[in-house]
Amino acid sequence: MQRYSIFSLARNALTGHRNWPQAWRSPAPKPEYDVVIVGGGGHGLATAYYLAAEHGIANVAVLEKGWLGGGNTGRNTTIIRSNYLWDESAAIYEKSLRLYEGLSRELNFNIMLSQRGVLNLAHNEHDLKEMARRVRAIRGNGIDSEILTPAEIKKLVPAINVSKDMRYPILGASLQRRGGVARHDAVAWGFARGADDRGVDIIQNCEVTGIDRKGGRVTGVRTTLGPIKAGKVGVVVAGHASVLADMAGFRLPIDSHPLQAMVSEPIKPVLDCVVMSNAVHVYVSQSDKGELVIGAGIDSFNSYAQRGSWQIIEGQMGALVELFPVFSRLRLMRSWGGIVDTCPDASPILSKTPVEGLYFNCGWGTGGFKATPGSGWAFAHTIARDEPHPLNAPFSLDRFATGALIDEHGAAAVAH
Amino acid sequence: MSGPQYRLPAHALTGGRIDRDRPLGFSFNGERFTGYAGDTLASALLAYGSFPLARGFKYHRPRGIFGTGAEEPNALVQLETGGRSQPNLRATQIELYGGLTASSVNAWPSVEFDLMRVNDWLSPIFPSGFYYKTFMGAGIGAGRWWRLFEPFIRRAAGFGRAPAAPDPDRYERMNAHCDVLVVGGGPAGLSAALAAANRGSRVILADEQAEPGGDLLAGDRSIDDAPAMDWVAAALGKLDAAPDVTVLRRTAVAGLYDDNFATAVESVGERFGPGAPEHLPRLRLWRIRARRIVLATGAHERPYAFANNDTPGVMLGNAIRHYAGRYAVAPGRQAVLGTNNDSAYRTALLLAQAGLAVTLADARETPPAALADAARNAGVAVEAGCVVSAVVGGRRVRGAKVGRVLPDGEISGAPRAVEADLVGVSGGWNPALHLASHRGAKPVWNEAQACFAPADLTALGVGAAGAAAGAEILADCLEQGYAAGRDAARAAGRTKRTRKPALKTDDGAAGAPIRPLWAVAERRSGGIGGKAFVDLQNDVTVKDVALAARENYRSVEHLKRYTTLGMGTDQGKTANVTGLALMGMETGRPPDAVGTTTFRPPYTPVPFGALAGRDRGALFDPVRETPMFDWHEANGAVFEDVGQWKRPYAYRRGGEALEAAIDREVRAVRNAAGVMDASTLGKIDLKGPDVVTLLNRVYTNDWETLKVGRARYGLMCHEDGMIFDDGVTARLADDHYLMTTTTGNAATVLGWLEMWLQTEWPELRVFATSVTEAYATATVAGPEARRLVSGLDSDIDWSDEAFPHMAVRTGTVLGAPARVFRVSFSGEASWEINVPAHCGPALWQALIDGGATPYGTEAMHVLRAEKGFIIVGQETDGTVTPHDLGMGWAVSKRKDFIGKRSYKRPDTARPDRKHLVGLLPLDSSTVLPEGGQIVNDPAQEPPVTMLGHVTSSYKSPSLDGGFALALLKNGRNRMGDTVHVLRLDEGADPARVVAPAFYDRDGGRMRG
Amino acid sequence: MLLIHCPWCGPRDESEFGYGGEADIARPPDPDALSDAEWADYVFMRTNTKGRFKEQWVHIHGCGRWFTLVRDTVTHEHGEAGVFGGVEPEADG
Amino acid sequence: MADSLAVTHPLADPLSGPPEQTGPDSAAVVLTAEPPLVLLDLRCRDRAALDGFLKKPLGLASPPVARAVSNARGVLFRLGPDWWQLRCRDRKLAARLLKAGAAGPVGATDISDAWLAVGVAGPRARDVLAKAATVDLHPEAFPAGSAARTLFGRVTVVIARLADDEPPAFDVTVSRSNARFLWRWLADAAREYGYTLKPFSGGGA
Repeated sequence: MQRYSIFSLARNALTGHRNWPQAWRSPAPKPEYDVVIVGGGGHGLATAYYLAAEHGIANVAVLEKGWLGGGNTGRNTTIIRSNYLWDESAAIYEKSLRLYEGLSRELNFNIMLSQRGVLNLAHNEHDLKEMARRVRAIRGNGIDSEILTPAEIKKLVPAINVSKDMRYPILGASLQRRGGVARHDAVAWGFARGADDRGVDIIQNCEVTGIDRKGGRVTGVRTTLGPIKAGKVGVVVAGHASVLADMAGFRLPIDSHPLQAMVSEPIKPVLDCVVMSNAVHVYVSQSDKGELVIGAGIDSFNSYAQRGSWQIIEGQMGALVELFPVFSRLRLMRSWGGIVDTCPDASPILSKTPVEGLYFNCGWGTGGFKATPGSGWAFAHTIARDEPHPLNAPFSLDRFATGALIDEHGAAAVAH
Repeated sequence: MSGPQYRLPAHALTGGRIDRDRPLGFSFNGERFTGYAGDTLASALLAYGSFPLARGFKYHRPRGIFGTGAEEPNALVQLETGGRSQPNLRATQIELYGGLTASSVNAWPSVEFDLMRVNDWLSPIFPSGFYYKTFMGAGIGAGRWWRLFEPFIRRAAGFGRAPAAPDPDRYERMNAHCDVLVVGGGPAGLSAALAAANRGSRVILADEQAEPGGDLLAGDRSIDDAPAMDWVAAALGKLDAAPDVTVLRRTAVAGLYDDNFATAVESVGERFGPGAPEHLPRLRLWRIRARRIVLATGAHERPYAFANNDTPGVMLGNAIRHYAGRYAVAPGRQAVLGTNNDSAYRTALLLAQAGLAVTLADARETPPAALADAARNAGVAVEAGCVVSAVVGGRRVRGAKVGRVLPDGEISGAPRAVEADLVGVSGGWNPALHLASHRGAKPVWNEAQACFAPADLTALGVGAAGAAAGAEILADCLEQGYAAGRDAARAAGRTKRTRKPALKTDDGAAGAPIRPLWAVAERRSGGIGGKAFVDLQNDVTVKDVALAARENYRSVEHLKRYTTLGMGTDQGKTANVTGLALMGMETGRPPDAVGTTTFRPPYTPVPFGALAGRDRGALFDPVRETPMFDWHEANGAVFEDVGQWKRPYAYRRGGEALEAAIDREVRAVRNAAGVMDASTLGKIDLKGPDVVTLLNRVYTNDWETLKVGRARYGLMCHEDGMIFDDGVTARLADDHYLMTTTTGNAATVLGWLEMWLQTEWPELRVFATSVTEAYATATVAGPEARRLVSGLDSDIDWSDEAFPHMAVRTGTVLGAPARVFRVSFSGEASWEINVPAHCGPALWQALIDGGATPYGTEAMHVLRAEKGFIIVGQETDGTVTPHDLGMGWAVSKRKDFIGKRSYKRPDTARPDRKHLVGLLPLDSSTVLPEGGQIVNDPAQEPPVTMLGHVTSSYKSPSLDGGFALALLKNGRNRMGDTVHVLRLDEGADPARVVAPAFYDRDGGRMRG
Repeated sequence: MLLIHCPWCGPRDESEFGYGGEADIARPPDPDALSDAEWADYVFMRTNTKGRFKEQWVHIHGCGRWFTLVRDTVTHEHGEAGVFGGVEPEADG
Repeated sequence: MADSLAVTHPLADPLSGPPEQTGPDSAAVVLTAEPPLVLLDLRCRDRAALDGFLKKPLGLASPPVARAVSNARGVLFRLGPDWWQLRCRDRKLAARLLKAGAAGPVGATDISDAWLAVGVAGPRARDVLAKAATVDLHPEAFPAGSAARTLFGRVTVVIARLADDEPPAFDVTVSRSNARFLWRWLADAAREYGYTLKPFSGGGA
């Protein structure tokens, strides 16, 4: 792998950048792999990377039905945080945040992590009580979190409206300073380049059409490029988890919904941290390119269409203009949709399955991007050892039968 | 700036749409200019010549006006100042008004001299995606360099600025329905609208320009031997007169959604600028539901790339035609036009007629004879087989190079220098597929026309006509438009038959096919110097596309994301197809094998304010007021938002502090009598013989034994066994019950009952009706309460014998029919008096006059916490069972109910789950923090073992000290233990675990 | 934004409706007889079909009735609505 | 339906808020706060039974869903297949029906004070309502006798067109707690055309 650096940029400038190597290969699939990862999004690529980097398992293929990073990885609002209520969630999201903090260096690929802070607004008495509980729990887990007054919020975010005359005035906020944003494509590309460099085959435009089993054990997958044998199969396909589970003969506690996101035209810096409001239903940050990146809740109905309904956009724009009256004349430039897989307890599934050698990583709902490295790291462990790491053991499928749910509805960015 | 020297004199074929009698003064970058009514800011500025009025996004090279409308990539400006300031508007879409003020964006200190131009000279080390390859901070400390560099990147990025003050303008939304929505008011769109209107359809025609006409606005076309704009005027006359036709001018359709829902933005007051009439909204967002849609959206011209093709003075060929024909502006004296198709010939003719020296380089070896002859006859120098290969100039065009182009796209030999101050380029036409793309239609590559054509969307009720469907001549546009309008009307059920008009057009002899051509610069090593841009707005060059290919970012989405091609505010209207084609050439694939670019809504950017509409400020969300709201407001109430309701939190008397008010209210209830407005509690009237069966299934406890005139408390759970609501239900008659719910869940619980009744238990004969708002509810509580209610004019016997705790009585109070519940959430003897809502204020006033102290929700919270009564959402959070709360007494063992089975699951059956307990701080002056985490060992370093949290905590005037409710792991088995509640920063407060009841544990007071 | 055909009110905007998810999930007659896994299957597990999907909607801001709809979760095209027992559409309704 | 307690109307004079007349044409939209209602909620699974229940006292038969019929005694709104609201002209009729509906196939509930009616009339009435209502109010789609329960922005209402007037007159039923919000909303939405406000000025139901 040719290392990236300011020096390599300068060196390549002398040859008009004609000698840069491929960031990753485009190999044809081999007939058999030790591990096949279904899904070439951030989580799948991270899984492959950590399988190779941490467990010495490099005979791995990542099968992607479209282009790598093209699902929710390339469609989300890039928010990273670990301010979760329950211990189990805090542990895995914090692991992920810590991996993010060293990821650019680890991957030799700048993922543009920007720890500019994530602010969660409180608009009523109930919000304030929830916030107090959450901040204290987060701090108990050794994760940074603090409570801000409206005056402190205004200082941090001068464009925000803290007037008491608002329909739902801002009464306070919690702040995780280590939270922030990263460049979503770069996370996928960085993991892809790192995995490829360690021998992983990334195979794009290869859709899995069946999961082969024999005697309760997985033996491989069928794909649009032909059958591929595998000792183990890890499925990380976000919105399509139920479809893959159906191929393997079981059901998941998951519904797929549209989640829309949008950006404004680029403008000069006006917002220096991530602002989220559950009560008035919107979240917003400003990208390095100058676009305001905006999202809110899911569409109510099940869908695999990667598009949602209009009233969702109107709703969140009303909320945004209410919070930031000076944004009223900025303009929506582009909106799009992804398919999110939601679990009843708003927590993910990172688990062994009823089929031996088959593992599922899904149910991240609206918040999977922030978990990308941690999820891949824990999933790689689960696949390599055939048993969950303590970090993801609580997120096993059997919790739905035992009742040990991890209800994070309050933590999902905006209610779902 | 030396006068509008490029404004053409009045002439039959130029300037048809400006009003020379109405000059308008305006300022740009502080300089004064004059244009005319009918101008855009762009045309008015171009009358002064092509000068730099913008800077490129990345390299900050000077940029001028490139197009005429939504496709414009360069000319972004900041319009006006203060609260009405608007960043990033395209000068080509701003209608000129008197006094307009605009300035350049993204240049410092000025657009004439921009320091960031240094990026252009440093560009060798800033190829596409350079930022992914550096600032990783290797060996220095993760991310440190990036943290240093990021603020610079951020400041350099972006175009204009957000206004510094709130937006003073108003925005409207309008819902509309029609049989046929026609998008685009060019010849095809007008023709379609006429056809549909003739059939009696309800039609909406939306056109984004100040006036419809589309390409005919250039003024050089004729229909039926008369100027084509006469036909346009006649068509509009008919449409405007038809009762069920709405012509929306200045209205850009922004997006198409499922079931033919379209959004469009109409500019209403905007075109008047800050002086717009006060009553007019600035913009109106149309939400249109159409049975059928006709896309007559036209096509966007695309350039081919050559060296320095971003120099001010390089423009789209057809844009030059429109500036001349519509606005009487030709920003040059010597024009060089490069083309690979027929359309540039009309531009050449018009410019020649306007007196410019014109060279037309047609890449085709054999241009169509009729067109070439006509051009030559008009004095145009036609150079066959030639292209514009470069421009020289820098800040404006000072010359062009024209060379012969070989079949493989390379330039043969040294190109010839041509004197020029205006360069037009036409590389072909891209049908405007954006709206079809919103519906998920994958475009189809048309090899013959070298463009993506729209997929067939007939099944979705969407048709395309005219240039949007690939039509190249006017006759086809009119024909296709008519057919599409007729078919749409028919499909919408309008069967009236009409006759198609026969129209004569000036299309002339057949032309010749396009010669596909994407880039002519830098295709061979040692070629012509200078950057050749594919995406002018995002500064993506031909070389950048090659680099993406080399690094294997080869799918269209990787190309876009890696290079940012097509990701700008123009969404790559002039760039995307060229980028795809170049990537195809790099990788040996046809353009559609690279992928088809997916256009996202909106078609053109939409201001947030227009999306928010009226949902802002006081009208952001409904404010629900109880009947007694006015009294509360007039008597010092501090309100809290509970859902959409405004509820009094406490009533401040005089200069009283909030805490003092709450304390006073609590004491009043404990020592005398208080009255609370409980009107917001959900009330559901249940009638029918099977109500008791329903109650047994939705509540955890038994309901068979409830007698008429009595009330009972119940808990409601989901199937997962977790509590989601609680309340008291009373039996008013044999088959008649009244259920109460929490304020926040009133609608949810009614919906829950209806869902089960309709979808699962249709055999149950129960009618459920919300009566929440039919009644005003005043809760009178305290030792003096009986004396107080007994003083009301009423036929109800208030004595304990006649009206015991948990009884319900109906009668009259002050002459009004009343339902009274003897229930207590405060722990005192308490009556909830319900009277018809309109009578609420009178009842309330009578109670106040009788001596009751009004108390708010916070005093109520303190009172109930002292009793250990829970609040759903505070003591519960969706993870709490009745057993967890120690309310196993309310869980029936004899019957099934929703959620019951879940209690047998291993985790739910654990004896050491979190239980509701009371906590008494060892130091009674301490009020434990709500949300405080409970630990055994306060000295443990994080992550600490957290055993639960404080759910409610108050200072009790009755107990004279702090007390709390908490959820504590294994709490019921830890009575008497000392635990510690962590403070926010450091330290912890010790507290003793006690039963969750602090006041009048045997309940004597509320029964008394 | 979907245009949903309520069996009683005709086509109305999606915003008037509440969504009830997958249809035909019958409550088990005797929950106590089920294993934990069987109970979890009823409470939590869903088919989440990609393609033609039978689902429940309620016209919450209209007639208040629940009904079923077969809708394609990829194209969002939807067909005939189905009604629950107890109340049937009238010929003139 | 109170007899002696003073009745309070949330849309009564003086109502703080929007001016009572404004805009280019103050007759373009006229908002009228109707007097308090006498209103019954009627539920029945069998339309024939409902017709039987109402025939004698009211003299009206049920219209189809989303339609209303009226006579001198009242207005019968059909909100759903099993759901009606009856606006009575006098209280005695309502009391009689309530008593009759205490048992049997028809469930009758007094919801008089839960709802208020606002008249929206004038040449631009349709436009003002279309700013929030997603139902098609064109005369062809919404002829006289139409009565749609629908979402108006964020508030559930019943929009009815009882007579075949042109310019049209619409009757909007809104829950009491939302009445002032709706009133202010409509006034604000009518600003661009001009409006006249007629708050309730006394007189009971």
